Amino acid sequence: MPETMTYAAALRAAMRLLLSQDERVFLAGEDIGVYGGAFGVTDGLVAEFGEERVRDTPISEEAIVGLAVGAAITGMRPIVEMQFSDFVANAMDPLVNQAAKLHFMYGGNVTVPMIVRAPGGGGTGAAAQHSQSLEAWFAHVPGLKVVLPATPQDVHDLLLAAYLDPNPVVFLEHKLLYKTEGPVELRSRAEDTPARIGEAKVLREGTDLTIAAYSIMTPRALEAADGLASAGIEAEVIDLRTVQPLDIDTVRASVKKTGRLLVTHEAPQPVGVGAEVVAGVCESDALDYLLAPVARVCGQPVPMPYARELERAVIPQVEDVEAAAKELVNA
Amino acid sequence: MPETMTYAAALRAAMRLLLSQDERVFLAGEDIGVYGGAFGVTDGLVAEFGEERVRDTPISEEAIVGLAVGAAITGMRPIVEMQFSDFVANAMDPLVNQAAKLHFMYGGNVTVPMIVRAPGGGGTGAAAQHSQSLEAWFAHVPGLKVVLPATPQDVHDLLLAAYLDPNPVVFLEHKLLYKTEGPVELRSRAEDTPARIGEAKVLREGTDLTIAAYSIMTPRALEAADGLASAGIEAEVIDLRTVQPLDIDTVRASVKKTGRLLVTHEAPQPVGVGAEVVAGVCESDALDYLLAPVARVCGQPVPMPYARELERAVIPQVEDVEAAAKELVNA
Amino acid sequence: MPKRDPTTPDGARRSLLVMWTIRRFEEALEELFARGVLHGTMHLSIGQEAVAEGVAAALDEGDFITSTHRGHGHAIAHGADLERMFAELLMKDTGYCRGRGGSMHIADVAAGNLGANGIVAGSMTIATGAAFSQMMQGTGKVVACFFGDGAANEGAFHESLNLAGIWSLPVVFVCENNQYGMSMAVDKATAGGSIVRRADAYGIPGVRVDGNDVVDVFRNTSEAVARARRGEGPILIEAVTYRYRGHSKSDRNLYRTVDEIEQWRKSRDPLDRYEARVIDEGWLTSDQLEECRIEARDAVRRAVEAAFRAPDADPADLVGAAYA
Amino acid sequence: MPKRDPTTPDGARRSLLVMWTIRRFEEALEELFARGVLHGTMHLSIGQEAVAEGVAAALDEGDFITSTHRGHGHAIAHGADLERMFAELLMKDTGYCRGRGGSMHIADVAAGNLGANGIVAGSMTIATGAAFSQMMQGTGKVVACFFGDGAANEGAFHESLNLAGIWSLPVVFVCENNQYGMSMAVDKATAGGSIVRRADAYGIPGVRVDGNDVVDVFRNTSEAVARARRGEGPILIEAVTYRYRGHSKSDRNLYRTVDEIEQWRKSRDPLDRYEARVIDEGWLTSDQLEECRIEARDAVRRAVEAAFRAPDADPADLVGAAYA
Ligand SMILES: Cc1ncc(C[n+]2csc(CCOP(=O)(O)OP(=O)(O)O)c2C)c(N)n1
Ligand SMILES: Cc1ncc(C[n+]2csc(CCOP(=O)(O)OP(=O)(O)O)c2C)c(N)n1
Ligand SMILES: [Mg+2]
Ligand SMILES: [Mg+2]
Repeated sequence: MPETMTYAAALRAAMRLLLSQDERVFLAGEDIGVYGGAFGVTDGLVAEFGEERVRDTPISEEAIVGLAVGAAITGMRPIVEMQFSDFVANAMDPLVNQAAKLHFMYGGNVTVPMIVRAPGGGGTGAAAQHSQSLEAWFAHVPGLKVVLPATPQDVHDLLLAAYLDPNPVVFLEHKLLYKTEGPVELRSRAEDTPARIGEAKVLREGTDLTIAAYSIMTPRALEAADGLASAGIEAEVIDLRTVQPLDIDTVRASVKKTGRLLVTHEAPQPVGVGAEVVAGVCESDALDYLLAPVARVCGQPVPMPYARELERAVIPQVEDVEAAAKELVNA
Repeated sequence: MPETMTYAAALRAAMRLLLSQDERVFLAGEDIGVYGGAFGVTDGLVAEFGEERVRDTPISEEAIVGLAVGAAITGMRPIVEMQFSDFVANAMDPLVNQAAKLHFMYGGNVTVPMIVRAPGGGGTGAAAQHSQSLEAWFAHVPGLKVVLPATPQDVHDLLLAAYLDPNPVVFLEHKLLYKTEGPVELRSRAEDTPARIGEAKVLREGTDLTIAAYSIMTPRALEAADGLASAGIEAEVIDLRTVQPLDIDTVRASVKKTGRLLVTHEAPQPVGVGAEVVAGVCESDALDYLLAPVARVCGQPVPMPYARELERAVIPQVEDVEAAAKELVNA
Repeated sequence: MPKRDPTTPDGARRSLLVMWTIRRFEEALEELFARGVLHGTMHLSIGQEAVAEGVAAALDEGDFITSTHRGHGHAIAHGADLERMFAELLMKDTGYCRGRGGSMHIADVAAGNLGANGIVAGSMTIATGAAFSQMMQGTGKVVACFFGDGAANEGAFHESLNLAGIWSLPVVFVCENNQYGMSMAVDKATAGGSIVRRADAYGIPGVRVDGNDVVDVFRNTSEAVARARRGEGPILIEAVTYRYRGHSKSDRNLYRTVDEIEQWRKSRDPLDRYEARVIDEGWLTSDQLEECRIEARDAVRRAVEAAFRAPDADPADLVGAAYA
Repeated sequence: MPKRDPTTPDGARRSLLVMWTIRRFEEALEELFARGVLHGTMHLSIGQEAVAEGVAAALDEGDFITSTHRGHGHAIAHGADLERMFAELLMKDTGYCRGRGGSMHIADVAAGNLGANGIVAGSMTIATGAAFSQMMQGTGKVVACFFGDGAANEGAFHESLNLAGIWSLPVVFVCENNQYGMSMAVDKATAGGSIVRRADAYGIPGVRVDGNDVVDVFRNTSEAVARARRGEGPILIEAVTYRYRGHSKSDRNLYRTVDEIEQWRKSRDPLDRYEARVIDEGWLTSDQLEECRIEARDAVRRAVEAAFRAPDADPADLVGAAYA
């Protein structure tokens, strides 16, 4: 029986399961112990599993990710946290030049099974250096997988799937999602997770246009679809869930049905994941089904501002999606 | 009268001009002094301008870029070098969280006029950690400009344009281009540069398809176009030259004329600049002119291998562009 | 603000005024936060005022600072306008960053505050670059770089001290050791257990000062600044202090005891101590003391009120704003 | 390879053999490079063989190393198969990395070589993580982390030593100070002028050894390894040595004199010195010496020949190869 719980709690439950199930798993990051993490995600885990396995680290992002790489290639299953995803800027070498490359570069003789968790996104007034959505960087790097769950159930299931994956996984959570609630079926073994990295999910069927979203834009797209429905427009809403690998087939199939594509994410538009979704559609036979140019609803191309109204203007809102969808359908 | 010179020499001449013209300009980087830089680009400049202004640094990429930021906001005009563009992974914080953000984040009260030069790309057998093409990352970051010159004349002119720009510019050179030769009109003042950041250039007119390229893929695309011509296919070749800002108008106009689009870059395909070009076309009325799905010819989605034949297989070659173009036209 | 000597009557008045202003400013912010008129979070430096003022007082007009996420005090001591600071936090177009920066990003580059920074140790390489700039331009100016005990474990700390060391750059690195990096006790995070000891690794002087004694901070910083100005290179100052409030607004203070906080507050408060000293030394009378307090309180009040009346930050101005 | 003591007859034979093998291996590479059968560039450690062997000899079976761009010697001393190394450089499918890595990326994780790394200081955080892993798993194994003098100025150095320090991780940091980071003299790059002095900043022992004396390297590393194995934490060893060849194939050696190179080669060559010692101490006879040399030469020859016969790396295998 599914329980109602928050995204943060469902994520914590997944970590608890992994810590219980596999002694090779450990957590490391800044203030993840008694503080419970900047967003309370790891709250209580240090009491349960001890300071050895739920490790507070110094403020040393490069060492945190490097620690994970070294531990992963010698038999551990690290789950490390960047306190805000922006700080991964300090850890791009171990993540991109090391974790992503070792398996290939060393001829396949090593695997790097590690998870880097990082909260991204704006809406909290934390401004330019604490609000970025950087998934596009990671999705561009062969060797990394990139997961962005939108619901409590998915964050639970996909963390387990990330653990089962022998590759380095960048696991991007959105700060505003932590407190959202939903029904969650807790798994009792990681292997029970039904989620697969690389599988999108059609959350709402529709006939007039396809909206492809992920992370925080998934609930916003669903809300927009409700609004659109009352205006007589039936949107099909796809939650991509993972952007590397990207389940482009699901998007293509939907576009063939609806004839219109809108992609939305909070990250800025230029060279974002949305561009990849569009390209993936337009280089296939789905192109022929397009009844109108595609639309992207993305973050404005500025750093994230602090002031509430500025932040709102930069971040795509429900009404932005709705307006763009209407324009697309009525064009 | 234009002289024939290499890409490296034309670039060096631009730096020489800037060092002569403006005492606020300095160069800093690893082994850029007596060693002349890993690729000889700065050869001789330390003898001419002294160790103060042509500064060898310790191996500290984060400090090198941070140095540039601090110097730029206090009146200097730094041009710093990452010895290989891969090492910018160590300097993403000063580049992305600082240089790109300060102007906006501090309310417009500061500018950050700096250039980060970095050689990218494969083909030299330097393998996974010394061969990446990372322009997609930077093009995704509001506040950065991203330039990738393909010819000796352009590298000269665009470095001057980058100097004239009050924003941080990521200036990506391709290792294999350094030794390529071409006619160069040397400018005698930076202000004389005709190049504008954000302007693509149609290098060859054609009617059957548009090939959009940049950096090393520009000469390859031109060579492919020659091959295509002898097969009766007239390709229009566009050198994008800068990818942030991206001159999508030029691409759209061309697609309206040719009805077919092929984009090519050496970086891996997923969430690369090519996706942005495709999206920029397909979200405009140029979509209606497309006679066939778009095509991307990009680096294979693996880290760059060492062995010559593997490297060749990963990097898009002239014949790959040619084959894809033929398929596109004959589809 | 011009240099001031907190061990003289005139300087004492000014330094005390600055310290009270910092405290009242942050207390006012707490109130505004409680009223729900602010956005985001903030990091208060209440209890650490002597570091900001001791350092800033030692700087000449034209010298630079770089600051941190916990930077209100640095900005105020370096002469920031209170109204523009409040305006920034209140999301006004008249704020230092036009409402784009907020608490963590107060900057006034023209006036020598190169900016608060949300990235731990993020300003250290920038300070180094600014110091390089002074050397190259021969300005004779010095950069004071504030950072925390937690920041001392970032790679940027190492690369900055090394670069400043080999090039003898005019930068004074000021570590505010307030005992914790968020929840992490400095002893747990710092191999070797001492931040100041790290100076020796770079062949530069290191000095540990009582960060709750504005005079001690001032004297040592003055010497460091003079040395840097003479071209003799960087120094690392470790100022031992304490933060009374939580790390930020979400802190439940689970990593320390109420007792510990009270201990510091009761016996080592920088304002209490400096006031006692000021009276003891006869620099100011108790009436003058009270005037400082009132002046600080009133200045803060006036500034908040004025800031409230300013126009809001305008979303319409965002287009193209990422670029100069 | 099993532990060996270069101050015993049997150990001397093995250590000498390793050192000659490294030299002959790299000389063979130079020849192959000159013949144009290699791709890319390479970084030779000729002149530095005593560091690789002195460290590797002090390690037990099952201990780990992490290596650098100049890593052939480390790999060989740690027991790498010469044929698979040549095969890698010759772009063969039988190479350590199936032709995907090349000179800078020889790794044999299963055998404890966690890999050469093209990123300066890139393996330092990885070594720290591997050491953490040993501690968590209670294996009693130790990690030896090679890095260069230039690497000591990267942020990763600082973060690694700090983390290893606070957690008392079983890692021995071995700095091969060969006087230059590419063209940058160590004195110009290193604030404070000493790498080993940095150990103190992390509260860990630092020891400077003669990197051209395999016995000195071995003894100090043995102690460091024993200490780390006892759970007493990391150590920083600075091994002073010299690189005879250019940094890589593109080096014109403009930053140093031929004289300087000759000086080191003539008076401090690690092979010359060890051979003299081995004879002096009576550990080996000069016939046995000669046998070592011949054995090394022949092993290298056989390995090259065999590697040449192996099948080429296959582009068809690249599909999906980025992922496990
Ligand atoms: C690179 C980076 N890592 C982590 C953080 C999150 N964070 C903000 S402040 C802080 C603690 C900083 O400690 P310290 O340097 O001692 O300064 P203090 O807060 O005590 O003034 C942390 C972990 C950050 N902002 N930037
Ligand atoms: C992060 C990074 N920066 C720069 C380089 C380019 N580079 C390769 S080796 C080298 C010199 C390294 O010096 P050192 O650490 O002393 O090692 P050595 O070459 O002397 O063995 C440089 C600058 C690199 N590979 N990685
Ligand atoms: Mg602190
Ligand atoms: Mg060296």
